[in-house]
Amino acid sequence: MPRTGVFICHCGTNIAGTVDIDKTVEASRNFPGVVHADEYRYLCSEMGQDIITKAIKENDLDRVVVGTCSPRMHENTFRKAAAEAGLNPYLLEVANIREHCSWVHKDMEEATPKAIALLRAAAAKAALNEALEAPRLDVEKRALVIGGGIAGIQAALDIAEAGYEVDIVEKDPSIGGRMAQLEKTFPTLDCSACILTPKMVEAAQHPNINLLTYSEVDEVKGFVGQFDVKIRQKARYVDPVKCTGCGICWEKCPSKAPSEFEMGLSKRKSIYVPFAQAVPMVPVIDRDSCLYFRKGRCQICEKECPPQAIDYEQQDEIIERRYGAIVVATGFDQLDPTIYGEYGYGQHPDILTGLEFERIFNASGPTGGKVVKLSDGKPPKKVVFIQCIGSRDKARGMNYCSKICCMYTAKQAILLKEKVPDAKSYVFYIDVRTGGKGYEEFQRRAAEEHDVAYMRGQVGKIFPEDDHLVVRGIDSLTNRNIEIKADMVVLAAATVARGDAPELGRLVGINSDSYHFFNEAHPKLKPVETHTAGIFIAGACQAPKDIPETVSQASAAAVKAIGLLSKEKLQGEACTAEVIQSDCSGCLNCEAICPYTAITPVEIEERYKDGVLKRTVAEVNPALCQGCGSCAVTCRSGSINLKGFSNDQIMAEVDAICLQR
Amino acid sequence: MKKVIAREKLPELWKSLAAKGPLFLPIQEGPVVLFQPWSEGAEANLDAVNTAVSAKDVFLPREETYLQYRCSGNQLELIPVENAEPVIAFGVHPCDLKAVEMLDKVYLDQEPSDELYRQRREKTTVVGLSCREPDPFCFCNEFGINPADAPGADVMAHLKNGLVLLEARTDKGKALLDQAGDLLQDGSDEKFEAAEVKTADFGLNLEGLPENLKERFEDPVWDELYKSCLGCGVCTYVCPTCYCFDVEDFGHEGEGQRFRCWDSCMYGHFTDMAGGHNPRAGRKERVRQRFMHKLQYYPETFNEIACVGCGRCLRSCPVNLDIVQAIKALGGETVEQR
Amino acid sequence: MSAALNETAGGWEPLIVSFCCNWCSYAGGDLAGTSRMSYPVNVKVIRVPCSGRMNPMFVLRAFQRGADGVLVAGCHPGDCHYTSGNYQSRRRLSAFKRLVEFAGFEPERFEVRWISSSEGDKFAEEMTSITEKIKALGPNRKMRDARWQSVTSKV
Amino acid sequence: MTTETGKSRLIEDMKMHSGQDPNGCYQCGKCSAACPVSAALDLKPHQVLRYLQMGLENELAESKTPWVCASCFTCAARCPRDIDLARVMEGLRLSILRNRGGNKFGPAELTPEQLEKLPQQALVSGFRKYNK
Amino acid sequence: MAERNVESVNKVREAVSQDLLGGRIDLLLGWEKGHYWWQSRPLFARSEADLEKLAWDSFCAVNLSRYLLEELKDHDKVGVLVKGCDARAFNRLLQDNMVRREQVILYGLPCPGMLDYNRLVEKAGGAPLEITEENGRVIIKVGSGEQEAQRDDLLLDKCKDCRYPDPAVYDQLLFSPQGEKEVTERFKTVEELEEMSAEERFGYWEKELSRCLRCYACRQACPFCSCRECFVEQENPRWQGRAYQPSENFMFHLVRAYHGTGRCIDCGECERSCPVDIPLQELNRKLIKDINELYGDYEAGLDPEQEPPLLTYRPDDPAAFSEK
Repeated sequence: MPRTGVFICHCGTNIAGTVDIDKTVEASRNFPGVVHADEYRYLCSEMGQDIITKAIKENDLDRVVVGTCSPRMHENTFRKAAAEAGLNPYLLEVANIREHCSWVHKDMEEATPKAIALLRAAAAKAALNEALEAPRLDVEKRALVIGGGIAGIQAALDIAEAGYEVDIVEKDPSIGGRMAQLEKTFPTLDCSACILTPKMVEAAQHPNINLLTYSEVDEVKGFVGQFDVKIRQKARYVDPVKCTGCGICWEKCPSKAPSEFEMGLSKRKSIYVPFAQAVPMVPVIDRDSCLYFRKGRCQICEKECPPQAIDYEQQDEIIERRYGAIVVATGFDQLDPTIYGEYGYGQHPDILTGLEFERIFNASGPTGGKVVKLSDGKPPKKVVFIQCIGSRDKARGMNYCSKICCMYTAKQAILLKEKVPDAKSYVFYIDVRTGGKGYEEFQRRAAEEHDVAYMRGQVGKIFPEDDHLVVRGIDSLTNRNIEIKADMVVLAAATVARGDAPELGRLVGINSDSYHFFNEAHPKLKPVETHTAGIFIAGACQAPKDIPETVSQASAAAVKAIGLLSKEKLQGEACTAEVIQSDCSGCLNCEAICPYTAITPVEIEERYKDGVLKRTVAEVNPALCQGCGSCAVTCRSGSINLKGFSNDQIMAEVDAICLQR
Repeated sequence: MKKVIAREKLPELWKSLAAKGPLFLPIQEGPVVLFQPWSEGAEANLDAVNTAVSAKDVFLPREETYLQYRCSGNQLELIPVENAEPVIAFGVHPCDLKAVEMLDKVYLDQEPSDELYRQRREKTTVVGLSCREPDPFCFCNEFGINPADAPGADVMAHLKNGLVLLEARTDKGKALLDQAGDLLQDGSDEKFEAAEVKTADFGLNLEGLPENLKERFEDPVWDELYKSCLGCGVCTYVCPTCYCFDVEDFGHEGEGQRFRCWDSCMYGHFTDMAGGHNPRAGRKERVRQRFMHKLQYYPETFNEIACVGCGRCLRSCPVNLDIVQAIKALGGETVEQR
Repeated sequence: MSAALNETAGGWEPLIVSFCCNWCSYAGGDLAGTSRMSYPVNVKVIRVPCSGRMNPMFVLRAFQRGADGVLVAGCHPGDCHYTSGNYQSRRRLSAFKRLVEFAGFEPERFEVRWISSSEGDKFAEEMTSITEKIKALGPNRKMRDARWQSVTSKV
Repeated sequence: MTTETGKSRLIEDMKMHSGQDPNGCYQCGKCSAACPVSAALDLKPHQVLRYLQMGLENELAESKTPWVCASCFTCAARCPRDIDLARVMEGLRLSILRNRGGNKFGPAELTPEQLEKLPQQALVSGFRKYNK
Repeated sequence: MAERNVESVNKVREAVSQDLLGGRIDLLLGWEKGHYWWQSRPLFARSEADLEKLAWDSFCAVNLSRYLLEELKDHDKVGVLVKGCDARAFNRLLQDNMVRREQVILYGLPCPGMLDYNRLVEKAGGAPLEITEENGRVIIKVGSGEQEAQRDDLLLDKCKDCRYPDPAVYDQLLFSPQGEKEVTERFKTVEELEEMSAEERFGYWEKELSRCLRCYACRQACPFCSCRECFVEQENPRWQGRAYQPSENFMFHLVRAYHGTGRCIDCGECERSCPVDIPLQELNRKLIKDINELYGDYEAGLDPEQEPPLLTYRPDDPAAFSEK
């Protein structure tokens, strides 16, 4: 039999005004196991807490029930008080007789029996409470950043500056990401490379940052504070230590392939760095196009390389490391607009996407920075921009707004006017969205000062005729059909999640929305956390966003990671699930429904007849378990139970609440 | 005393008898016939050869509260339970009644006897009912039981054409027939000649079987016999000679009751011990226990095999693992049959 | 026998047991209190971490022990503190609700609602509404174990 | 111009016939941009949807658009909001006819000869379509 | 019975004896005859002599897959004869990690449905002496002559609305498949019960469940009841009391059925095993019907790769309660 003490709070008149405290105390004395009952005006005050600690010591109490406000309010206060008296804090139960009783009922005759029922339930539960310990977990003082775009770079720099080691895993040969592909940034028209390159170099040179380019994450195991990650460093076929980045190899290389960095608008060599400011400035050999790998002869790069850094025998290398925190910053892709036949994308060289047009402006881009048509090399005089290609498209299951297109279209229209002064732009839009500092002003400048005609409407068909493209649209403000003979069409193709996002999400253990953008833990209050403790998200992998937002989110994620890494030990959840392995039949339904991958199969040995039988049962990792208890419900045999909210505790509460006295 | 009543008048008889206390009858309950208390509107079925569950429910109910308690402060109040009101069990076939005699040996003939059982047994008037046609599972002949007569009955009943013939054999029986009063007519002239009923011949030879089994606890036959057993409790619950029970409390802080209810040696928890040990942890041990109990332990104490050939386990076992199979496997089969 | 049906001197009053998830519905209940809303005293809340913790057996137990109605409340779909607990309970409890109705319970006896931590008003409304519906239905006798309220008065 | 706030019978009928909800439209105009007979329409398809949203049933009833529409389904194929405009137009036509009041023609107006010669199916669908 | 039967038994025997005697399997789970020709019991064959007893006829109702739970503890490789329902049971056990596929060889037996002795008696108006089957008809011989009946009218209840008579999984299919059957009455009783008022339904179940002996044959025969420790026997908490109270009857049967949500393969062994004929399958089928209606068609045991409906979800799932 437990020795339970019941303490009832008046909360001034908040409780005492509606609940008859004396009656409640008297009734509590008759609950099974109750050896002491008392009341006080403000139990949460220091005096009130003293009453509890004293009573625990004097009456040798091993369970405490407090009838007070909501446990969401003061459970911790009272648990601490109990702990002070040497009692395990989890042996205390709260009966919520304020928010759930005195404040919602007016009649003392009614509220008092209800308060007693709630207390009886709390006492019945407390009798079954067990002493619990929250696990204390080690923290590996190192962070992993997945993705080396501006979000990843920023997060890594912030974490590194706080004094922690960071590894950046980037799947491309260079860090830089999407931002490296941009010509200028809105609304200031800064040169993108000019502001990004110093950050890239800083990251590369930072003593706390370790760049793992041309690498991918293969496996993530473990949990907050102790993620065990396998990283595959793909073979570059170039020894990064010997390579000086002199460029002779890619100059001499005879074979070519479409450049990913240039969106396929131009070619690069088979041994290449993706762009001129690449970090690290170490080329990779693309096996698919390399003559040596395809046909077994050539080897020109090997012959020409002054420091003899070419190594055709190089193999993928698996790096296994432990990290305390992970920041996922894998960025976005651009929708391939060929799914819209009416826009003719892919069928004419002068129909481009926004990102492709971005490369046309760039001095190191496919046209050397000259804004010309890819079809005939002449500057375009009439350019039609079409918005919302694949965004806000319910019919194709992409309901969301890509957020950046309105602004970059305005930017591109301005840049166009600067490069081709006699050019005229037309923008077909549904709505212009310019939330952001200086954004509206910027867009208005485009419309008012740069000869950009904004047409509220959409385009129904584009087709080539003679040497131009006929664009048929509507202006819904005048309700006139519009036909424009354009030289070039730029499609603001939707910002979409990376194609491999679902796979990466599974690998890392975070979930996504229906568009495969990673989910934050709370849309308002936990914007960079995920549901998996210790894993944070930043940048466009979470949702479309522009550079300043991405950078702020990256810094926010970094701060969260730093906060985590700065802890000596982590306090885990005490109310975790627990498997009774002798009863567990090993069906592992619990594993299937656990949102935290906290349950894994484990093989145990059992005596059977004269020998030993091996069988599989479930095991809970208390460090990963967050205590939702869904496993305890999916387990038909009750072989997995939730500490603190166990089957017998809840049943005891039901029994007690239903007992009408 | 011999009486007679037309079958169509029986509902009136039931009504009259049930007025004084519970009247148990073979009652058609949906697709099955069960030995149950009669109530207005219930459909008695005297033609059923065997009820799905035996008549032992009357004497050893599946659930029986025998103690109640109430607590206040440090006081514990025990409240005795009056369980036995006069009961009539009407239509008990000879095999079932023979089985009750076997229960008597367990519960009454040993010291201390079982009070609850005694009370019920004494207050129960048994109306035996002769069998007319066996079903394929009946094999009571093997145990020397005459399906036409139940020697232990207070009243023996026979169905004959449209009549039920009733012969009181004990004082209790006479009292019962008296109780029915005018509903019954004199039957002194009726002839009670039940047809000879021949039950299934499975070719059993029970001679010396119990003695023979004494040394066969570790016999390899058990390694095979148990295999098909699913571990359910059908055989024990339909069996008229199984008599094990469990005790459980129901209650809360203030008050509660203690009751006993049927238990089955086929259940894994049957022999769970407080320390966690279970001497009959596997199905093999449990199957062996049941058959050894019927064929060796009971006979060793009471000089007869604890089976009456009612055939219920043959009919109800979902996988057809029954006592006849066990007897045969253990060598209780006539040689010619092999 | 009267005690067994929750009858008091003032006549029969239903007993409603409500299981609320800690993060949304229980907090919604707190908000109802903080906002001094009112709902019938018949409702008594048991706190569970998540609606995914709701074992249907708890519901049956409540009916056995004398509850006239049971209401499970959890976070709205998509808002689960544990990401998927309410998605899981939606399937489990939907199947279970249909099953208990099939067993002969009136649909109103067992309900599930999504109540967020900001919906104090909805909390109070739902609690009021289920109480009124159960009052209209009358006491629940189905599955009630008469032995619970008064074990010894049975004989 | 006034905005009708009450429920319009014509529009409710249209919704019933077409199963389409005009409120999903955000007026991007892609339907009108793609419509091959756009030039011949007094109300462009996106305007029709806007008028439906605004409840302007008289204007719709008088518009030529539903009758010029060729049901080519280009609008439906282009619509990013998954609204089947061709159905909307058909729904409008049906609703307008039925709301006009009076039967266009009935069996009594047909000669016995016509009744005999016309296929049964054509008669039934004709009555169904053109009768109130 | 006669030749066709002998022929098919021989075919089965031939197929399995190669594997058993050749050491490919250590044990064969099959059927042998019981005391009567219309009874069968499980056969645990390890030798040629054992195989002599092998039976495959219209009375092999017992689902053998469940025996794997025990037999795989003692044997490395076990062969099992599987009808449609037995194969689904196997998949069910596979999904619950109760068996390992590589430890079992399944001999598939497309199943024409098993016959019910009581129906034979009913149809023949007396104890049948033997039967002959021909083209979907059964000739029942009784003392007084012969009776002919449609085979479909003589099926066990559990076989009447069997949709998948062919094994969904096997290593070797011993006869040509029957094909998926169209069933129209599978949910008929469920629907009839749904039509009733709550009060009537409760009355129906109270009466039906009142017969329950708590023998747990339904559980023990069931391929989804594979727990080592059933909730019924647990002490902490005591979910299920032993008393024969209506409330305890409901507790057991509702929870038993609920535990089969999305897991019940509809083999009907529960109902067949029940000594007091409680219509247990209707509870199971109610859940099958609802799950299919709410969360899409799912037939447990057909495809072990398909996620059982209670182990997954979609964010836009419907609910059986108001989600406002």
